[in-house]
Amino acid sequence: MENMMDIGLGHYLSVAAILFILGVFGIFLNRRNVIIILMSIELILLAVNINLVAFSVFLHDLVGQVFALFILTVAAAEAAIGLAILVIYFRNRGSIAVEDINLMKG
Amino acid sequence: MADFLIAHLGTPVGTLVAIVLKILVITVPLLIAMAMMTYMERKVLAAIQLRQGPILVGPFGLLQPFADGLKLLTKETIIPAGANRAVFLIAPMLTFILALVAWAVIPFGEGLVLADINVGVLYLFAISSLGVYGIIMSGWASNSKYAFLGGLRSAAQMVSYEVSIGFVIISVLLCVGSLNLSDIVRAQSGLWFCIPLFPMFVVFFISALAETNRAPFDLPEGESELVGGFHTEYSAMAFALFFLGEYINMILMSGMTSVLFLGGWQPFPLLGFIPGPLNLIIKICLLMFVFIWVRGTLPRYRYDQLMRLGWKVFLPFSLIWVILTAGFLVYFDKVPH
Amino acid sequence: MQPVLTDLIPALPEIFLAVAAMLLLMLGVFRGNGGARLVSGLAVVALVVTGVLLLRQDGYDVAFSGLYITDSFAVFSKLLILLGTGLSLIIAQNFIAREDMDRFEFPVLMVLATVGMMMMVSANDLLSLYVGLELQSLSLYVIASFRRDSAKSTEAGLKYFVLGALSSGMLLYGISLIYGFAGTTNFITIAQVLQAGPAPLGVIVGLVFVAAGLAFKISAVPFHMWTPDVYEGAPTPVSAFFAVAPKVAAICLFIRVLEGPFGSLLPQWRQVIEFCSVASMLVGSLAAIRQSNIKRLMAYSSIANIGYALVGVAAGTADGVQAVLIYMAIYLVMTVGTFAIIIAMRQKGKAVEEIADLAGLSKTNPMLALALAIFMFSMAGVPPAAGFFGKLLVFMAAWKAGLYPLSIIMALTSGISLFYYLKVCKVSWFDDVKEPLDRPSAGLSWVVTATALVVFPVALVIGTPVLNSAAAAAASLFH
Amino acid sequence: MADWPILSLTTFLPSIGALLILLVRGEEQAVARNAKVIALATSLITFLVSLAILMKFDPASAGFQLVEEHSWIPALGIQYLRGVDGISVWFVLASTFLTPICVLASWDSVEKRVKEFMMSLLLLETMLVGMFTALDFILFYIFFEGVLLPMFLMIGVWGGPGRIYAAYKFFIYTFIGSVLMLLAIVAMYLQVGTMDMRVMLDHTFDPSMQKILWLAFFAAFAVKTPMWPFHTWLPFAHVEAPTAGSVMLAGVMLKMGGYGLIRANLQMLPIGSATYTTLVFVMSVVAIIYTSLVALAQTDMKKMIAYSSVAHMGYVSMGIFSANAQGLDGAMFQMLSHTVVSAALFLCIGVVYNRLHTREIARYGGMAHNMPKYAVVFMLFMLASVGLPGTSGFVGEFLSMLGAYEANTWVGLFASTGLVFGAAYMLLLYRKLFYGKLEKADVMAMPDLNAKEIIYFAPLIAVVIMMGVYPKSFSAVYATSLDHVLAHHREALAAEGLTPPTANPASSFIPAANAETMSAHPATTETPGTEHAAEPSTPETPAEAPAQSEPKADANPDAGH
Amino acid sequence: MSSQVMSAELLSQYLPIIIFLAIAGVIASAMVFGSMLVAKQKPDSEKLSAYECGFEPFNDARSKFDVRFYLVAILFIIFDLEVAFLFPWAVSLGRIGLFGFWSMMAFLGILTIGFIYEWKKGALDWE
Repeated sequence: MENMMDIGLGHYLSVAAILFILGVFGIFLNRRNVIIILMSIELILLAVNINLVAFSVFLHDLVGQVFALFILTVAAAEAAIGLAILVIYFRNRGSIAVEDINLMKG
Repeated sequence: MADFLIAHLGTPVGTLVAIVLKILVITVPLLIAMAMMTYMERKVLAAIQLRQGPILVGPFGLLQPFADGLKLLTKETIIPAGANRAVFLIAPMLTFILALVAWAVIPFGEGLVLADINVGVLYLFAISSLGVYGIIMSGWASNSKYAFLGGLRSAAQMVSYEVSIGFVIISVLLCVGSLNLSDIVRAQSGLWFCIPLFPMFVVFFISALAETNRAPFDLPEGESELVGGFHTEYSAMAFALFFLGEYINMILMSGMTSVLFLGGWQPFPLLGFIPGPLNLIIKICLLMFVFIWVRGTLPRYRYDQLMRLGWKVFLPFSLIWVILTAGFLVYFDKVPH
Repeated sequence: MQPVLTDLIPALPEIFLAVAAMLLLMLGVFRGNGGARLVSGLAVVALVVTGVLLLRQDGYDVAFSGLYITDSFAVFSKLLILLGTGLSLIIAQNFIAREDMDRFEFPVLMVLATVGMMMMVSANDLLSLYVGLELQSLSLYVIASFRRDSAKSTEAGLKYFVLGALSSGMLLYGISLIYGFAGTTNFITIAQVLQAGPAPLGVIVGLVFVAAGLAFKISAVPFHMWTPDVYEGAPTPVSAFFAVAPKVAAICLFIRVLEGPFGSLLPQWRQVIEFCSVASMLVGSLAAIRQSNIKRLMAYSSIANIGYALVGVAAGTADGVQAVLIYMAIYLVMTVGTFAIIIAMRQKGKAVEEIADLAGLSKTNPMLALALAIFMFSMAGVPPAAGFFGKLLVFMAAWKAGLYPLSIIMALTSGISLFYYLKVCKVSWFDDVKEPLDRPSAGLSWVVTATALVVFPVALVIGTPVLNSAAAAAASLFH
Repeated sequence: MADWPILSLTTFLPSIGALLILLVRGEEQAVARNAKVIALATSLITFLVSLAILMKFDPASAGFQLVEEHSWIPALGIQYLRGVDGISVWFVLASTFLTPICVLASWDSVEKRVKEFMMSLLLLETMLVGMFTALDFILFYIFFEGVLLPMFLMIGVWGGPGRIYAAYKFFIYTFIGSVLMLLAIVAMYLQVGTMDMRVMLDHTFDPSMQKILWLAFFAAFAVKTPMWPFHTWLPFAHVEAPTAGSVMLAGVMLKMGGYGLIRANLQMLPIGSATYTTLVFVMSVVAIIYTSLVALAQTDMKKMIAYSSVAHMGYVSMGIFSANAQGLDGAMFQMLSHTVVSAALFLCIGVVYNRLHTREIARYGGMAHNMPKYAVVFMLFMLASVGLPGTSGFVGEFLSMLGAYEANTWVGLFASTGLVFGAAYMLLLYRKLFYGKLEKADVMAMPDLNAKEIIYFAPLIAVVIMMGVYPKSFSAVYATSLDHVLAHHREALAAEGLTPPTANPASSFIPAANAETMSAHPATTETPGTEHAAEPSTPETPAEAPAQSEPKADANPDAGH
Repeated sequence: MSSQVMSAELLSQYLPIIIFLAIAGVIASAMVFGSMLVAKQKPDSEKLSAYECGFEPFNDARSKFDVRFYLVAILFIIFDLEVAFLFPWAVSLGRIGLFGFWSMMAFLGILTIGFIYEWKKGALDWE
């Protein structure tokens, strides 16, 4: 079990950074579906939460965890609103493919 | 075995083996209990309906569940052509696994708990929330309308009652001041919470019925509307896993009710001689009986009635109770530590 | 109980407004949709009362255990925000009644967004910053797609949501890094940490992320992509609202964050801001030239305007902040006025939004055309309209801070921007009438007249008191 | 009357008139008539008020007079600061003088949207007067830019077929130029700490900075003047503008450039001026020769006069940057003369344009036969424009060439060729219009000048002749101020170790008619050191001149000495 | 240093759960795949088609479904999160005192407003 103790702050930050980058790429490279974008956003927030909790433990400071809780809440509200917008969008356009979001250009 | 354990006491290997043993001690009886539960259900229902129930296989038909199990084991596992194979198979396994691992935090007696984590309630809450995934996944992966709609209904129902369960748990927590299940049990050494929090106890139990898709809330499986609900397309062991999971969940909910409201391993009044774990088991059995009793006597709810009950009755009611409880505790300065 | 209550007094205006929003929601929902007009009216009243409460505040105060701060800066920017929301609500009245948006949620959401904005500018902690920002953003996402049956509106909402959520994510990632490497989220403590020694790299990286996230909110280039689409797609009163209140709030937040806790990192963030500023000015000015939709034009114009405001931010001095505040105040007034005119653009009861539809406005409605000309010249920064003074102040602040290239680019791009502002004037004054616009409603005319008069000539008279209070506001950041 | 803010009154009276017109309601015909009447009344009253400025003005003083000073935006050092000196006072009068004439000239020719037209005209007057009397640099800038707005509308709404292109070009050229000026103003403000032009005039800016500032100011004023190669907006603007627009444009707005060149470039930035004198000379000479040749090739009357304006303004810029008494004097006089003459010429074109609605020279001919009065009037102004002695044009051109010759012989020589070209195209134009056979039926049908036209030509004729015959009546007003400018200029150059480009001995060439004018310039023939002997004459200002400006203006040279 | 101690403590507490998960997974897969091995597998197209009362399936099963499910999901997210806030509050009510109590009451009050709104808007009605 000793080898598991080696997991340090750096590892958490790396995981978070990778998740964050995955999320950002998911938003920009994804050509298929808006849902994937929403998931990418959640991924980004997840990365942030990992960061915050890791720092919180590292710093022995609760603020990070409180922050994470707030982010969770807001993320939920955001997801709810995002999905609602997606639903009305789908009703109007009959598609949620990313390349169909093109009514306005310029 | 014992020698081995003593020899390796304290070493990682010893700890590991000890844990595995403990897990088996929980799992095996649980599986047997589940089997007996199906037997008991058939017997009780039969009694309610003035029938005999299973009598042929084994003494009093006691081996009937095992026969059923064996039958399911040898059946062909059909995975529908349009289904998403991986998800289709993972869904029942998930349901089953979650139902099992929830037991890790249930205290059977003072110190008799596999993982005495300090956020036990949260753990239970989380695991039972995850249960929805199994149902959604099966409904979606089956690629069948009945399964799909059944899955959706089931999921919606479960999450609806999840909320009031949450509030009920909060009101218990207010009286305890800890998330540890053992602490919760200990806090009831004087008075079981089902007395001061009686309404919450009722709400919790009814929500537990809904949460486990049991009658009178067994809408997702309403044969007349949805054939078999989310597991319409399942067969053989995959089906059996759902079945297992569901019944273990029922036992779990009974266990939770016992721990939260009925004092867990705390002895019955005047019956102090019964050892701790047995107390819990008796309480669970009693609650299980009520589960079956309800099934045998109450008609099924309509879906809109079910939702209304969840959102418009239980939710505001439990919310107000949380506020009242907290207000009471704060006003009379009875908040734990 | 007593100390707790007094602790909340600095946040009284916000609390009042939040409670008012909830009461309005209840009022609306119990009266049904017929109450939309009433709720709107009461919302304006609530905004006014909040403004009065704000005016009673003075000095520096902290609430919620240091999460929340009130100072002259906050008061000034909040007054601007309230003004923006109030005016947007007034000009929205007629539109929502006619365009099937007559739902009481609209004013309530606007008020809620305003509460969020007020929280943003009063944030003294990354946590309250985030919560305020999200309260604002979430309301705005909904408002953007408020016309559920319009494909354009919902698409605008979707775009705004996706990019807004992304920006929140970036902001948060930056916040997490700052928290980790500075060890705190409180602005005052961060400032102390940063002054005590060299800034850790993590904080600087975090700051870049935070700046990028906020740049989305103010739609500075290169994070501006959503702006034209959202302005075009969203219902016009919503675009008007977007163009004023959230912009002011976001830029004030920008200032609060950069000049406050990260004031000592000025050399680091200045480059970022300078880049954004130059890019915004160029992109905004150049892209606006080829627009034919007036809402898109206004979107690019707002991007360019943000570029100008960022010049003042980049100065990193009290002068710069003062200039930005004044700039935003003027921007707010003239933008509301312009949008009021855009809302008034109706032909035979149908809303139109092409610049060409303004043809011959000076013949059919000379007053509207005159106001439009005033706004356009003001935006272009042609004296004696107020827009000139805003630009002048920013310009002087930048020049004083030694940002010569930036100021010269600013001067040149305002020259370029003249092309498209003149285009609007040209169409409304020189072209022949094709299809006359309908008569605007009384509320719209009132707002147009009032804002036009403020832009020119009232601003010339009341300039000094506003300037002084902006100076006090700016000074409170640099105590 | 004594303590009335007479400058503000002159400035804002037209605005009040414009507001009154705005309030006029009713039938379209009635509105148009009332608007015209109000405009005429307002502009006449304004002119009368502005005459009071001239009466109260003390030509013996070099400082700013009739100063009005009010706090405005103290945070930025911006004040409401107004005042006139000898250089600006004539331009104020030129504005107020031409406006009523424009109103009259537009009486019948403007048919659509008369109300708005009159408002624009009056606002234009406000801006012009405001600009010439502003002593605060921001105020100056505001009015300088503000001129664009009514002019933009006048060209764009009431102009000819190419009006939109013309309006755009006009606006954008001048705006971009003035933005650069704003840069310079801000830079200067940050040096000095106030926008007060009087303080800036006395402040010596760092030489290297001066060179940059000078270019910035020059960009603004060169566009406005306009100097070659920044003149390209002018022909379009003139051709497309309605008559009144052209009159104001040529008559007053071009002088904004000249005024600015004297005030900001020469007076505030002497080192910059000295550095770039050659540049200006080259540009001026090219303007004089090239635009004259271009004018020669024009078939459109207005375009021809427009190009001639560019050439004439070339003399002005050349004169200013000769930086000697003759040159500056000539430039001033040339500007005033051009104000009247070009305005009159555009009015003349307006007369026939109203009748025939074309400006093609070829469409006319032989008008001397059926329009004798018109032919006489036209000839007078044509000759003044050519620079015939005895008319206003002669004095200015001659003096400025003299100044240039003194500064640089070649420049003077080249510039004088412009006179020949100028005479050529103007006479050609006159011949084509008035001589030859009167054969075109529509031309034949044109009536001669009517009473209204005679009314507005009359004062112009009077002024042109007055200026030609008795130039001192005009130059006496600005002489002291110009002296002061020159003295300051030389002193600044001397301080930097530069010598003024003046070669000196030319004073003997001054014709008798101007000897008196020149005698008011003792500084020209003296060395920089002795100039200051003449300085103490300035403090003897009349009591009513505001005291606060005078000591400031003079304290510095004395201290420097 | 102490963070390592903490994580060791954490591990010892949660290790049984992880092992439990593994064992449960083994049991579950053993049952499914064991059955697949033991039982005779003879699939045919009739067996493999989705059940639709004996008819051929009409169209894709995963078609549109009632938006109310979605509404329920959103309501759940919101209330469940609120419960997430209540958990720590309930546990630490003794330490945060009156201020904590009233803060949560304010929070619940706001939530109630939202709840009433939903109720009145009919978001809670299934029919």
